[in-house]
Amino acid sequence: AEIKPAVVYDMGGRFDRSFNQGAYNGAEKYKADKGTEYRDFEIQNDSQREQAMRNFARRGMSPIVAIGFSQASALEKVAKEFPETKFTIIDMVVDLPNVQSVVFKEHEGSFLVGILAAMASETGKVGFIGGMDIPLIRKFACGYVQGVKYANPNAEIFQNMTGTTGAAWNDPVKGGELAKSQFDRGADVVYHAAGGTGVGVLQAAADAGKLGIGVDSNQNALHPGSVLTSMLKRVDVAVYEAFEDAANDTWKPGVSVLGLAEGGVDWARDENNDKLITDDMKAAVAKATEEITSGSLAVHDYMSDSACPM
Amino acid sequence: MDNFELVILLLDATLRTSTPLILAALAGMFSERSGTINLALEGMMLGGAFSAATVAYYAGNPWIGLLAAIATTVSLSLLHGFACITHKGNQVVSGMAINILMSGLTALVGIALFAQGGKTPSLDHGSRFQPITLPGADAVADVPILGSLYSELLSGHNILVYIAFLAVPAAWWVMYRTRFGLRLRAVGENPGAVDTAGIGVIAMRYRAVMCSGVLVGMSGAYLSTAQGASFLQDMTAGKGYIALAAMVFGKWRPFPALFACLLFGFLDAAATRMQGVVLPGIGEVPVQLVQALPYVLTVILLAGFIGRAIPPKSLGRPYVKER
Amino acid sequence: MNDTVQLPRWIDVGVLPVINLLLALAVSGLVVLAIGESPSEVVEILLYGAFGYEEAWGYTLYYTTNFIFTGLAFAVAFHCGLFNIGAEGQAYVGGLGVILAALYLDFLPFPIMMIVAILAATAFGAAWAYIPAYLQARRGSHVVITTIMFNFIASSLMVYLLVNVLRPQGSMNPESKQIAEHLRLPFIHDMAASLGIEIARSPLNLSFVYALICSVLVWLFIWHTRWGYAIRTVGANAVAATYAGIEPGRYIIMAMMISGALSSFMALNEVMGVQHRLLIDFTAGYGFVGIAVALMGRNHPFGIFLSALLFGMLYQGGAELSFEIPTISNDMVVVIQGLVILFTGAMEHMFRPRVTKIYMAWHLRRHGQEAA
Amino acid sequence: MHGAGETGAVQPAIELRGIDKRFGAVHANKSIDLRVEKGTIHGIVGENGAGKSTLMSILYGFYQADGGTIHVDGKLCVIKGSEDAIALGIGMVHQHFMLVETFTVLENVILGVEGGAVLRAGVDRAREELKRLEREYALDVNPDAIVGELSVGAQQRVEILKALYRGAEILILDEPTGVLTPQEADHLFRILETLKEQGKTVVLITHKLREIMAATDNVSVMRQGEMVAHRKTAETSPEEISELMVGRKVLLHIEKGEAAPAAIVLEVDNLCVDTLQGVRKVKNASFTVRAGEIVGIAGVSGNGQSELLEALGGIRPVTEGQVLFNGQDVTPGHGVDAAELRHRGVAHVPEDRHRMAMVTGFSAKEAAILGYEDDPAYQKGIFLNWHAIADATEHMMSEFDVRPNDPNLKAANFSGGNQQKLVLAREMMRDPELLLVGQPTRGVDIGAIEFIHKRIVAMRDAGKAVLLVSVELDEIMSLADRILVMCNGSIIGEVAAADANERVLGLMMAGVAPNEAKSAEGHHV
Ligand SMILES: Nc1ncnc2c1ncn2[C@@H]1O[C@H](COP(=O)(O)OP(=O)(O)OP(=O)(O)O)[C@@H](O)[C@H]1O
Ligand SMILES: Nc1ncnc2c1ncn2[C@@H]1O[C@H](COP(=O)(O)OP(=O)(O)OP(=O)(O)O)[C@@H](O)[C@H]1O
Ligand SMILES: [Mg+2]
Ligand SMILES: [Mg+2]
Repeated sequence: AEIKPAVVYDMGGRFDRSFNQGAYNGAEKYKADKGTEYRDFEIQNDSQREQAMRNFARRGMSPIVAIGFSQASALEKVAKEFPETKFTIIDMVVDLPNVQSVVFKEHEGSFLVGILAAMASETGKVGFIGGMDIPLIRKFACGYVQGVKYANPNAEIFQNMTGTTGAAWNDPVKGGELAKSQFDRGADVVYHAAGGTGVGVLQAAADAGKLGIGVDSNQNALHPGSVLTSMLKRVDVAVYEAFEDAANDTWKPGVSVLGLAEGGVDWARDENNDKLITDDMKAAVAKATEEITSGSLAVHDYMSDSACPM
Repeated sequence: MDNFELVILLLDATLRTSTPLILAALAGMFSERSGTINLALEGMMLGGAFSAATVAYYAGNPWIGLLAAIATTVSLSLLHGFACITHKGNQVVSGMAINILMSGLTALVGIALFAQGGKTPSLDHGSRFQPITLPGADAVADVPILGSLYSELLSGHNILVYIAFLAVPAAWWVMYRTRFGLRLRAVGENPGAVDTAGIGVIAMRYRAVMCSGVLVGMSGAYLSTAQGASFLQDMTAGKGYIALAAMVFGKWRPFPALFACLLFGFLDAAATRMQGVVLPGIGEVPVQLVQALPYVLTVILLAGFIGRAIPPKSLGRPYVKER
Repeated sequence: MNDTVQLPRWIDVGVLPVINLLLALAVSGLVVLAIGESPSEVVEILLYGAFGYEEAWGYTLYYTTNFIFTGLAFAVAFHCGLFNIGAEGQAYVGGLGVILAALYLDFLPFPIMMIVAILAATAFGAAWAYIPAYLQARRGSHVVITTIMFNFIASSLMVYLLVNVLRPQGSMNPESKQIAEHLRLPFIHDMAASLGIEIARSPLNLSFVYALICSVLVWLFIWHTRWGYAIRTVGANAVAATYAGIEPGRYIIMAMMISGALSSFMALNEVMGVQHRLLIDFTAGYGFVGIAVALMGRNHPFGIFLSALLFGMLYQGGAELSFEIPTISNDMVVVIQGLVILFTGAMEHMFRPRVTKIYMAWHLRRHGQEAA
Repeated sequence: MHGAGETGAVQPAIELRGIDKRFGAVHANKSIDLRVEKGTIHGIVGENGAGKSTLMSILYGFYQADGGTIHVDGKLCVIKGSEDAIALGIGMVHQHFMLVETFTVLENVILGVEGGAVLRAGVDRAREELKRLEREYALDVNPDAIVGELSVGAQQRVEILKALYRGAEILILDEPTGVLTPQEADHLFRILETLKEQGKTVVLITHKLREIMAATDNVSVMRQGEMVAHRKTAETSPEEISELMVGRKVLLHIEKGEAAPAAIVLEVDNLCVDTLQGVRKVKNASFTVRAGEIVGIAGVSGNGQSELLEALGGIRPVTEGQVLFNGQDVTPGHGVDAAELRHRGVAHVPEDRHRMAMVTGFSAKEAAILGYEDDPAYQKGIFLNWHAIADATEHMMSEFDVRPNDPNLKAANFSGGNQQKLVLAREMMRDPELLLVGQPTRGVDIGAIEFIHKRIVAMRDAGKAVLLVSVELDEIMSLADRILVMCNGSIIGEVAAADANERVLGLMMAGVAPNEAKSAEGHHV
């Protein structure tokens, strides 16, 4: 059927080279594949979330994909007002009959890049830089730590969070500053889960001749040779599928959890990081992937008990 | 990693974070010492950062970006001057207007040029100011204490950091040892005295705000082409106001203002590293407390609890000869 | 030159602000042209977005509500000769009062809650304004600098509280719990529905009415009570105030606290009326818009109402604009706001000499004719 | 001498022709002509607001004239700014000093003539030059002292040094002695004599006829923006000058009966008043004012009268001493302020109506309740009763003949005299027991002066106590029943009105003790 899809990005905007950009890529790909036009909107302040969604809904757009957990309460309100409109929310669960919730097992993907980080590190010291200090990001951190320890139990891990508010997603200068401090303390691989802030982290890694690890989108190309890999969170796929399902009338409300097994998370290999990934690393990651998908290795999810065993 | 090394690293970061504050605080000083309140530092810094990033991106050269930043901020200070010096408008209102205007305009133009949500494209290596290794830094790196002081702390910053620190004695010299400085200080204290001494008050004040523009332009360029690698919407995040606070804290004098900037920069560097960190014995220190400290200190100073800050006498008053 | 000549009121409060406003809009038009869009199209979309459909009206008036509060807040302090740039912080902390009342006294019935919330907002907002006011009145610290500092301090404080205290367990957003259903300010569309009138949903709520009431109260207070008289005296001539036995410090504190309270009423709209919880940065710059609103409205409640409406329109229309023209974001509105402050505030005297000259010429001609 | 013209005659140092200047509605200089001969001291006198400072500021390039020409040493000059004037050898010591208080003397002196982009060389040269000037003219000041910390007299010497350092041949002094102690004034006149001997030209603006008579060669008189007369000092008399100045016979006589002093209303005991900076302005003043009498306080302005009046009005804190009103302690501070004093029946007309008694942006009716805004008659519940206020204002305005009689007109739009009448009406029509009044007729026309004087006497006759502060001796002498003279913060004596004359008071104002002053007068020829 004909659909009029729409995307509402979170703060940071569609070109954050990370989370929101993943959603943008998915929507663009769909447009390229199917020729379907879509509308999108970048949030500047909180009161706009509701307004944007309502505005789209009023114009008969559907499905409306809301990117990010911050959209939940606004989406809940608008979804109730427009029961005929299909809503999809990424990274958060909203329990309504016309809402589809997509969440990811970020800890699994982070585990894999953790292995790579540990193996690529020469100093045995690696870093993690989170965006906003929230359980979701601690979930990334916890999976990463588990992966690092899995590959090198003696590794030392530095962790920093950028801040406590939404601004922490969009502060590359501070991200760079934190990365520098971790490099200064001896780290030589740093993984970020910080949205737009991560651009500064990867930049600092490139400037210092160290390695960064990207997140959400494939960020390998940002600084070829300096980005070890990227933890892919297939927001693009989620958006694409939401559009496609709606067009095919197979769109269903409810929760879908996308992990390694479902192809929802992954790590990025391409010509930009070809030389950085050794065969040993490939093998180790392949093994871990196998174990996780088969269920023989369980990566702890921070959000299940607000604690990290490491 | 011993504690000494940690302190060095923190101080190293302090130099980086206080650089834009120093340049902007000196900028504020030139303007305010001549009697014009410069609340517009924040907006000018933003304008400078945007122009620097944009022009450096197209030109592939940070120096051209820097010139563009200065051109922008000087024009903004001329606008400020036009409103408050020529038309005797309210200086606070003009400053606020410029801040708000630039917050919108940089984003708007950024979106129009690059369609990246108000960001400018990331600058590559050659379009940014790169760290400079001071002579012999590598050689002495292993000498205990002094070696790491030199190679870690002093060496390895970009040119704007060194310019900022050299700007302080230079500003002092200009202020207190030159004709220009004497007249500038006089016009902020008693413009009538300057006028009757046969010096144009208006021209003098314009020159002062232009100096202010040059300095704050460098500060903006530092943010987007030296410390960072692109412009982001509202990337100054209150640094203009912090610089103003530092200037007040430094009682409108270059060296005390430098120390205030270093203090505020240090607090910033410390706060950045403290997010989510549990200190042994103390627990998690709220970073917000550390972040608020510069403002709290400035208020305490203004309240006269730690020495009195006496502003230039005619600060905020347009020069009116004929009622 | 000849600015001692008295212009008639209608020129002073009517013609001059309108000229300045038009100039601000003209420059905004140039900005639109410069980024390659058509100003007339922009105006069309702005107007359509602000008034073109029912819901738009609701949004426009919802923004207007905030601007009335912050505009009044700036004006009251201004009448006392003070630049209160701290509306953001005062509203932010006022929001804390509102949410604390709503969360911890949720057993109260709605009508009582409304009064309690108003009192809580007043208390918190006024308290936050009190410190800069006290420092200005008693220690001579410049209120402009201290209120700016207090905005930042408020922001840090509120982030701390929202992240560490008010955020419910397990929630990711630094925001408080939702306030109970029965304590929310009713939406205008719901109120209309209960009267059998169908209007589109929008965030417009009862606080709009309260904003109008506050406008009237401020008008009465400033021009029809002895305290307002005292405040105006202090603002116009502190020496004369002392001579008259009006102690300036006392009224500086009074004006600032009233100003703080008025700013904090914005939280009634945002927290109790629309978001139903305390959000980070919920003040979203509305406090600064208040400066523009008050300057354009010549610090008179009626003028403030008109300019708040204008800015409400710009905000709502601006949101529409960013939907319709991707190259123009909401920032266009911020640009217009900055230009309005610049032209009606900082350069307000620019056209006075010229207008005076024209007026004098016209005046002379008319009177000359009469004499003839 | 380089001033010789083609005719061989000595050209005047300054010649002004047809100078005209308006400030908005005020016509400050009306086609003024003035000739100042070289090597003389030329006095300019005139009442407050006559336009003296404006004229000299035009000569100095501080203001631009709307019309007229300036000739210096016989040559037509266009003076666009102070730098032009300085280049022509004109120096000016302004009425309000133009000094940077945070700077040292040296820095103030070199400002504008630094002698190079970098200060050092210029400073050293200036120090030498300053030493020379100091020796030559006995202008002793420490070049490294901070100007703000100097006494007024020393600050004035800095101003003179500034002018001389710039090579001034013509020195303008605008009311130099208004703020000086008698000793400092003497010192100044010695300096002026020296300057004259060196061939320099001095223009001296002053209100004080004694100074004119003692120091000048020629004198010009200004009145209400016009130049009304030029005289050789030797050929005129104080009486003539004062008559020219005010345009009428000076001793305007008030029909006034005998005073009937009754109970003591105001008792001031050992009062001391300090400024915020800690300078003692009033020193141990003690006196009484009874019901039914007018007590005048005479003195050169700046000798503490203003501070005394302000303290009694509750505006200034008192450092020491006591004020009793009808036997009750009303010393300012301790819960007594201006408002409280008004409640008790003390009315206060301050000296400076623009700065203190009026809010110029207010309408007349708003101005008419200043200080009385909490009067129950003006209230309606918690609101102000603007109808009642407008009625009351109209009544005040018609009683005191304030024109135009429109309570809604902005206070700023009334002429100075009418503003003053409105203030007087506000204070006097409250029927106070004590009226404190400073400079009641400053800037007021003759008709109004007479009216105001009558009202003040009427108050006395109605049994009220009046304390009058004025720098106009005529006014004091014609109104007061007893005259207290203040000098340098102290009340140095009291004279009954009957015994008072300008000379005795003048001597006392200069600090001569009353008995000496009287005997000195006895010896006067
Ligand atoms: N800068 C100004 N703007 C407007 N009006 C002015 C200005 N300076 C003086 N005036 C007005 O011009 C008139 C003449 O003032 P001026 O200062 O020349 O008088 P003056 O003779 O020096 O008086 P005084 O003895 O009080 O010093 C007054 O009415 C005064 O109010
Ligand atoms: N700012 C103003 N705007 C309009 N009219 C004014 C203004 N100032 C003065 N006027 C009017 O101009 C006229 C002359 O004022 P001015 O103060 O020069 O009077 P004046 O001749 O000095 O009278 P007085 O002797 O009473 O002081 C008055 O009628 C006054 O109402
Ligand atoms: Mg004068
Ligand atoms: Mg007059």
